[in-house]
Amino acid sequence: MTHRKYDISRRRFLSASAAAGLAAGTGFRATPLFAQSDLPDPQSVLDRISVREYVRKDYQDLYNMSGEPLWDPATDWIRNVDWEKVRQEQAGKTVRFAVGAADQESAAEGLVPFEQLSGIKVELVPIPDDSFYDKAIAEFISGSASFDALQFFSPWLGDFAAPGFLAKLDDYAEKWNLPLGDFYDTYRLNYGYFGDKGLYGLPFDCDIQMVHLRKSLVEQVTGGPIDVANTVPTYDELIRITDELSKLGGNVAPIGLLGARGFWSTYSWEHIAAQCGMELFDENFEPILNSEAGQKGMDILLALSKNAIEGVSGAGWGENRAAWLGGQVATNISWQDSGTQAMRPDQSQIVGDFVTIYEPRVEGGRFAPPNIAGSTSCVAATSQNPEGAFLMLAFLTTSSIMAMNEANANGVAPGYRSVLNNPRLREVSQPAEVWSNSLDHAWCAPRIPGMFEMEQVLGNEINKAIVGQISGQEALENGNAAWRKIMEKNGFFSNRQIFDYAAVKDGVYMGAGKPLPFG
Amino acid sequence: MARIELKDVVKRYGGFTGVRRMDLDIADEEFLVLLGPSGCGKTTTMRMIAGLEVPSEGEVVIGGEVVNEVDARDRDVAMVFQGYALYPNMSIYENIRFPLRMRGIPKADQDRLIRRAAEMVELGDFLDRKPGALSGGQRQRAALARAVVRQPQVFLMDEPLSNLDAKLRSSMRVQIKHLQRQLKITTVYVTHDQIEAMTLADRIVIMEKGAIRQIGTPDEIYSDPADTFVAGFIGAPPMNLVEGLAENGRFAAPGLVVACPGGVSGRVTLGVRPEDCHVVGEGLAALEGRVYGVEPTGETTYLTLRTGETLFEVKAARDARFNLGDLVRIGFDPDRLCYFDTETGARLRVQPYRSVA
Amino acid sequence: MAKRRKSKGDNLVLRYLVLGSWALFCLVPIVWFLSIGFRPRTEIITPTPIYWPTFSLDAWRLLLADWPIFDYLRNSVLAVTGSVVIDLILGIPAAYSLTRYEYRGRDDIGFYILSTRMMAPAIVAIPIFFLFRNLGLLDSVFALMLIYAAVNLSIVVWIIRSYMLDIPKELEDAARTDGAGDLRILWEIIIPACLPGIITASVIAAIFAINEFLFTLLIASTKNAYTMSVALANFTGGSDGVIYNAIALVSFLAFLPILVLIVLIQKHLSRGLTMGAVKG
Amino acid sequence: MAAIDQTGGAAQAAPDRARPREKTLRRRSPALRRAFPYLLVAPAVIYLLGITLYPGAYAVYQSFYLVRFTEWIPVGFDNYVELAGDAEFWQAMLNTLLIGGIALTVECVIAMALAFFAYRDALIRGWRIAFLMPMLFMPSAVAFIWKLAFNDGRVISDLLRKLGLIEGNLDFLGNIWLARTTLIVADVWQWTPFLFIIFVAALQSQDQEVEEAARLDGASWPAIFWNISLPMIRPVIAVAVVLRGIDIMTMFTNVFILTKGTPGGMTETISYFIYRQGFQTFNFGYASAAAVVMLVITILAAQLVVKRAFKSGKT
Repeated sequence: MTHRKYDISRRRFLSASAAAGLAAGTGFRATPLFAQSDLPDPQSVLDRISVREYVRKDYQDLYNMSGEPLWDPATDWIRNVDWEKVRQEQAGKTVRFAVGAADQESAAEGLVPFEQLSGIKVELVPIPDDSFYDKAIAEFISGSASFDALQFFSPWLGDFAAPGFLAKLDDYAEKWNLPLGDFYDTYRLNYGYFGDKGLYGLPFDCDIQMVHLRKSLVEQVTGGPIDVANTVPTYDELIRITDELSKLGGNVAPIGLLGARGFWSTYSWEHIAAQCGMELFDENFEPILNSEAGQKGMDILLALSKNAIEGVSGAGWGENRAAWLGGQVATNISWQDSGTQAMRPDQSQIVGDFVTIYEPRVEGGRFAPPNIAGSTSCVAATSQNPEGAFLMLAFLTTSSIMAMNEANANGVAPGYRSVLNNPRLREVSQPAEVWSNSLDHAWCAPRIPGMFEMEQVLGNEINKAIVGQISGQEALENGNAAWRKIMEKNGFFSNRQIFDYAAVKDGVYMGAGKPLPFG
Repeated sequence: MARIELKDVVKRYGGFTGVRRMDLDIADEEFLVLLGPSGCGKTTTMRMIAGLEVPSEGEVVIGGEVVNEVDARDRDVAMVFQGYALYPNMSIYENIRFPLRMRGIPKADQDRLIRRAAEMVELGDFLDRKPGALSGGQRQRAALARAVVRQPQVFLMDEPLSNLDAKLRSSMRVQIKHLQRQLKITTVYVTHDQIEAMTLADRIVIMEKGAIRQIGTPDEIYSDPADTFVAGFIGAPPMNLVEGLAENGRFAAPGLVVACPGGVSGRVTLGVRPEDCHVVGEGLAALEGRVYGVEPTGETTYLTLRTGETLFEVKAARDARFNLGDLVRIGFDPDRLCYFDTETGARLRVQPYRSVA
Repeated sequence: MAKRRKSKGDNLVLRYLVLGSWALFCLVPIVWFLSIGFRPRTEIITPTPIYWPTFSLDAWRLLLADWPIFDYLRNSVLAVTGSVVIDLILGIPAAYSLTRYEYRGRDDIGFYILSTRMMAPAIVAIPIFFLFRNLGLLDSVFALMLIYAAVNLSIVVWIIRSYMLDIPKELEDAARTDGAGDLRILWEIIIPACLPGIITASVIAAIFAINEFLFTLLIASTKNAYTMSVALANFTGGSDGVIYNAIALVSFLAFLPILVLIVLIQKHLSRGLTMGAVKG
Repeated sequence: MAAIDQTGGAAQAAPDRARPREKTLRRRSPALRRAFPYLLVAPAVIYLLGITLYPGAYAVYQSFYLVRFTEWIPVGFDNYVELAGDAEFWQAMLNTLLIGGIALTVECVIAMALAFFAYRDALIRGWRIAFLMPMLFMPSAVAFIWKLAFNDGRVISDLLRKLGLIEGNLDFLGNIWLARTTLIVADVWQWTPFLFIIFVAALQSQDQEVEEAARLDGASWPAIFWNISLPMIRPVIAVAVVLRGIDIMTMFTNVFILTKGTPGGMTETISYFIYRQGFQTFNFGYASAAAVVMLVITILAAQLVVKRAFKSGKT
């Protein structure tokens, strides 16, 4: 369905960890987990959560991985939490975890180490990926969700938190020393906190939108090796380069981007408009999509889409990914995993022939790389064991496991400073350095109730502009009107308004007043 | 084995009345034929006896019991259908066995009964075949065997021979009649073929438009028709019917004058069978007409005469030869003439009828 | 005269040109798609299409290693068979009632049954989901049976009805006078006599059930209930993108049994496809 | 008759008479007799009511609400009023009619032409199997075949380029009519055989003598086909077209996989519109209102067209 990327990324993560789970589970699985005395020594379990066990063998060979941690053990939650205390309080209890349909098995295996560490029994509640949102809603509405924990597309956070479907996690985070400070602020604030209402989610798949270039093709235009900061300093330059690329021939399109209806188009626009200094709302929460900066972003987007690959108006993440990895485009605007996954020889034709660069700037704008989507982990308000659910989610999002997801290039991205700054991880993930440096300046749309619907509606309008049915200005104006209506429906501008703009303002832009990460 | 009575039976389908107020008493072991043109209600009548239709009014009584609400399956009647209605998925053996099975005849007896029934209709060699592998006549006999095998109280046969060719039909007629006599089972037989009716029936019921026109032995029906419908329906060629006026012992129609009994007067229809007409010399003639058609059949010659606007059929000697347009004079057997009320069609019984028998 | 005999418009060259081109148009994409199932992923989406790819069993490996394909197969077989059985149990008596009895409202009932075929799945999907959820039947093969049976019941009733109409009424009357009751007539006479119709209806219903996608997606969530058609969805998104070679393989695995079934009922196909309205 | 004589007369037959165990005559009440056919059809009808009446009523009910998760705010006819003024809804209607109408017409013409050439051909069985193949694939798989061919894999563009018809690649999703064409081609490819098989069967089952008589009268095959064969199978054509029409007007899978309604909603069908409102923007009340409109259209179409087609198709 629409939020396709997020859904199955989770699956790949879980299947990736499956092998390790199996290894860790051998010898223990047969004995019941409930009696504390039967549980294995935590350290022996933790030792197995390692590069050697978790990262695909072929990647270990391909990138000469030493087996040393790709994370900082000092901030890796699972290695610092007091498992004995966890066991004292939780052993024998149960946590029900809503997972995407196809994942059930791999999830079960991936969670074996957690069961061994905590003594908590995890029951999986399968929900089909393709109707995850609806089924989750249906469960919430029923008043007693059949699960304690779930992971979902981060723009839904507002929709789920506002009606009171989610449990507040601040107390647990404090009690169990969750290293919240290790998260980049943008993820902590946008995937974790619901305005000023408290912590509701643990960031899981931490995506960011970036610009990727094919070395061999772009260098033909620029005439020299690519510098991640200076080769494409501005979007004007990117437009010029795509114009040049269009003359190269060879059946490679100058640029790929997300132009499909729905939120895809919205994300592409937000990506560029954020550089122009665009804000979605004014201080009174009035949508101001058609501001000057918004318009400028739209102009750039439309100029780029002129050189975009055919089919761009139908390109969601999947189509864009296929074209990029298949070598059909010379440059690409998409998530960071376009970079990570391009390193997978089994799927990518451009291994070694691409580079992920710093966000091009816009004159009069700012450096504001957008992180648009990704997923977060939450506990249901009706949970019988919210603390156990929290612990399980903390295990799943711990930095060591997230780091190895990235090493496996399975598309689930870590949001920890300690991981993205790890030199060993940067060796196996080309985008990591630029990515981590960019995150301190990140821009993000606030996760308010209705945001997903708003992004869908706006995207339909932008899609019309991309195919030339309406002007960019009309698209933004239509979108603005629709946004206001949806916000009203969700209680904004009335006494039902859940919080003021000030409550989310801090999460929108991280880069104010900070020096640029490059020279 | 059973007497069948229909008492004031009516069958309506929505606004259409299929059978009007019918009273019929069929004696035990009788062979009764329901005869009439298609749509006359004869099949409906039979189906009510079978229990396949429920009368709208009146009672159906079999063997002294009112059976209106008794299902066909429980009436102990056997029916033979025009299309044979053999179960296509079963062998002939299974077909014949079916009614036995349905009625819980002990397995031990079944085989013997089946083989005996098959022998009766000379199908012993075909028991393993499926109906599809049999000829029309064989299928017909299989259907008969299926009906006889359990020796029901009543046989019902719905135009069982109409799908056979003429030659086969006549041999099957004999076979059916023989079987019925042999088994002494009350039989109701529906047909539109008068030869079948005449040859098979103990009594014939002539029906038209849902009502009985006449009940009688074949002789009575043939020689002594109750009305113009029966007169015109029975006989091949049928009775000549001529409308005219009777006055003072004389019946007159265009081209025809004949003496009639004194009781007959007014607008009357004269009926005379072709075989009761004779070619005669001048002066003796009741009728003069020109030859319109000549049909030698070998055993006899049929003449069609035209007098005025009417065509008149005459059975002449087998060697009689005429040319078209020849003038022919015809005389009648005076005591073989029938008179009918033109208005109602009803027979005017003014003189004793000299029966053939 | 010689000219006249070669009738105008009956040009053999033209005939085979037209039929042959359409056959090519039908078959070439299929063969090409089959070839996709035996390519490495990197040779499917490329700047210029590759027509003579490297032979690869990657998709097979993915299918066999990562997916419980035999569970899906089992679920498909169980759900489809079960639904056809339900359809026959409900549909045969209904068709019998609609053909062999006269009663008030009969034609309306028959048409109502037919008209359920026209219901767009989009209209009923959401309520159906809640219905099954409340019944506690989500993610079970049994739920799939029920929904497939419902989707196909109208087809089954109408096809069988058309075949029953062909059975002479006499056959039934004969059985009745022979002493059989209504249900026995149905069982021993009518059902054997319209067996081709029942088989046709079953095959058509089975094919639709095998291909059913939307409801299966809503109901199935694990290998407890995943079927071949939804297995396809496993390869249509996610961080691995659209895995075309696996899709090609799965679709061929589902295609083969359907092909066999169709060849079995070739003679009755047009009648089945038109829900019995066309006798061919 | 010899056999009968051998078995002898009635005297011998009588003792053999097969009598059932004596029992009083069973009587069935007229009420039960009348109820019986209803009892036979009832399970099927109840079952179907479960999947039509219940969801239908649910959709009608929901269409009068603004659904915000747990909150159902009654809004009267607002959803319908909004729908009436929703340009995207009307565009979806128009798209459905345009795409469906063209696809249906093309399928009919092609199927008829193929049937004309094939139905007297000796190789008819072969043609039938070959033409049938596309129909036997899962519709979603077929959509992926064409997605790969038209867009992702650039195959169609490449072939057209090899033929010298175009340079570069065609943007099959960016141009309104090219995008609609992809949907039409995908539908035509998969479903023309449906009509073909029915037409051929109808043509073959008609009375050959009429055609032969016409041929003796000197008519050419096309003339015979047009003037005699076609009119004779008109009821069959009606049924086939109506059935195909129903499916084509609820087209969803191909839109979902191939175009998602792009460019700018010009290939969005009604089914996809409902899906998008319900499952992408979570306006369940609004989606239900659209579903109810579609339901009403369905019922009208069923009464006006389908009923008649099936009446006349009953041979």
